[in-house]
Amino acid sequence: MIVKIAKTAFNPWQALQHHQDSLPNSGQYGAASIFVGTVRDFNQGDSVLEMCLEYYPGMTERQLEAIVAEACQQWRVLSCLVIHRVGVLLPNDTVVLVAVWAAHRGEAFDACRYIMETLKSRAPFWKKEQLASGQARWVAGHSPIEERLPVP
Amino acid sequence: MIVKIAKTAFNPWQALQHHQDSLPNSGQYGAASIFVGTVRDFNQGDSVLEMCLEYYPGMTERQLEAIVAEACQQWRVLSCLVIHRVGVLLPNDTVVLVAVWAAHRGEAFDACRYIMETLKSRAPFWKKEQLASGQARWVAGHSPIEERLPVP
Amino acid sequence: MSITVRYFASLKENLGRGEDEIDYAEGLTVKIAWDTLHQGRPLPSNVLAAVNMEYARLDTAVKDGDELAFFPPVTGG
Amino acid sequence: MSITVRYFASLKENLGRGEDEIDYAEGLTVKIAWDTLHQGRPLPSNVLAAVNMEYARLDTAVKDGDELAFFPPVTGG
Repeated sequence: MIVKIAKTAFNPWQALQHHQDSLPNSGQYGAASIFVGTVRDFNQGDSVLEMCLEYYPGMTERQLEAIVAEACQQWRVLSCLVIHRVGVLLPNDTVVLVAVWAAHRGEAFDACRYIMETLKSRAPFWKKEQLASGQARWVAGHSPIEERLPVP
Repeated sequence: MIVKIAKTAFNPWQALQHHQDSLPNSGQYGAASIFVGTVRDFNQGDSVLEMCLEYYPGMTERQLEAIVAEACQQWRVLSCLVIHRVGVLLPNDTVVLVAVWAAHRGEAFDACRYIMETLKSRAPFWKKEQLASGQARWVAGHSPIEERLPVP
Repeated sequence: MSITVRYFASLKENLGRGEDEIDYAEGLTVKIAWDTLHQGRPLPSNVLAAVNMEYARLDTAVKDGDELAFFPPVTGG
Repeated sequence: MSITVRYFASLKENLGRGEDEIDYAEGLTVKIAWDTLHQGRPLPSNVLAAVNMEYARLDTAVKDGDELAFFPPVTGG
């Protein structure tokens, strides 16, 4: 189970190749489910020139590791690879790679989607877009209800 | 939208790299959902030495293309790549690659899973396993109810 | 013209051949084609049929020059 | 020892700094820490808090030497 923060651009397909080559249980995984998120050159109708991704060193890794551990408790996962970019990204750069290897496809699909959805709501990353208009804006997020601070 | 039958071994990560490099709409796809199916060295408690995959040339391609077209009608898909092996496969060989690029992650996940699940029940492929015991056996399939021939 | 009937996978092995030909006759269906070719051998209940590479039913009409196929449940992916 | 309080993203920009320090006092909670540091400025309702890098609630206790953090809803992935 590998979780990495990438400070510079990475090639998701090479990372997948490299990780699968290193798996000790060759012949045991029948299924891999993978998600790759990429910077788009538009958002909410605006042209995006670049994106800056801030994170909380220490907490981000800890949350990602906890999310992967939860997936491994719920499904029979043989291996996981999660890589998330931070810093300045350009359109077409890979933001996130989530890959899950399992014996069976249902488990691979479910675990990959769980990790990705949970990461979106819980891993401390923040995106700021630099627009073609010259304006910069923080992408608006939505706190999941259960994690919003309760009003006293 | 590319659908291919591969008669010899292929590297799924190189195929993904190559396909994404060729996409004209760079910067528009925010999400890619990918499934890779691999030959396991065991099935139903038996050790598997190799697998022979038979298909119905013509019908198989037609069914795969129809399944991809259905996914594109249901979700906003920017690009699809489906490659399925036939012939003699060894453990760890890639059997199938399904990849879907979309603007948003939910659509990519849903379309990829739809194509994969529908392919399993509708695309004419048949697996025969060569076991370590010397025995060969056809993998047992289940006809989906709606496609089973109605008893007269 | 005649109808080409193709068999695949375990069905092909069980029948000992991959193809048959039958002559077209008015009112031909998938079921009539099977029964004509395999007299006394009922069509296995889980076998699938296709006419011109599209899934078909027992009562699907088969026309002169069509390609008919019978095969077991699929196991790809 | 004192408590380090960290801010991230738009909250850091709005406050004009990335960190504060406060002295530990008996009974300290996430809410009391915010109110002590930002007198008269209510905690924005969508802001999240973490104590020692785990998500926390308004009434979560903060102990001497802990790291406290406040930040807006996350937008990774």
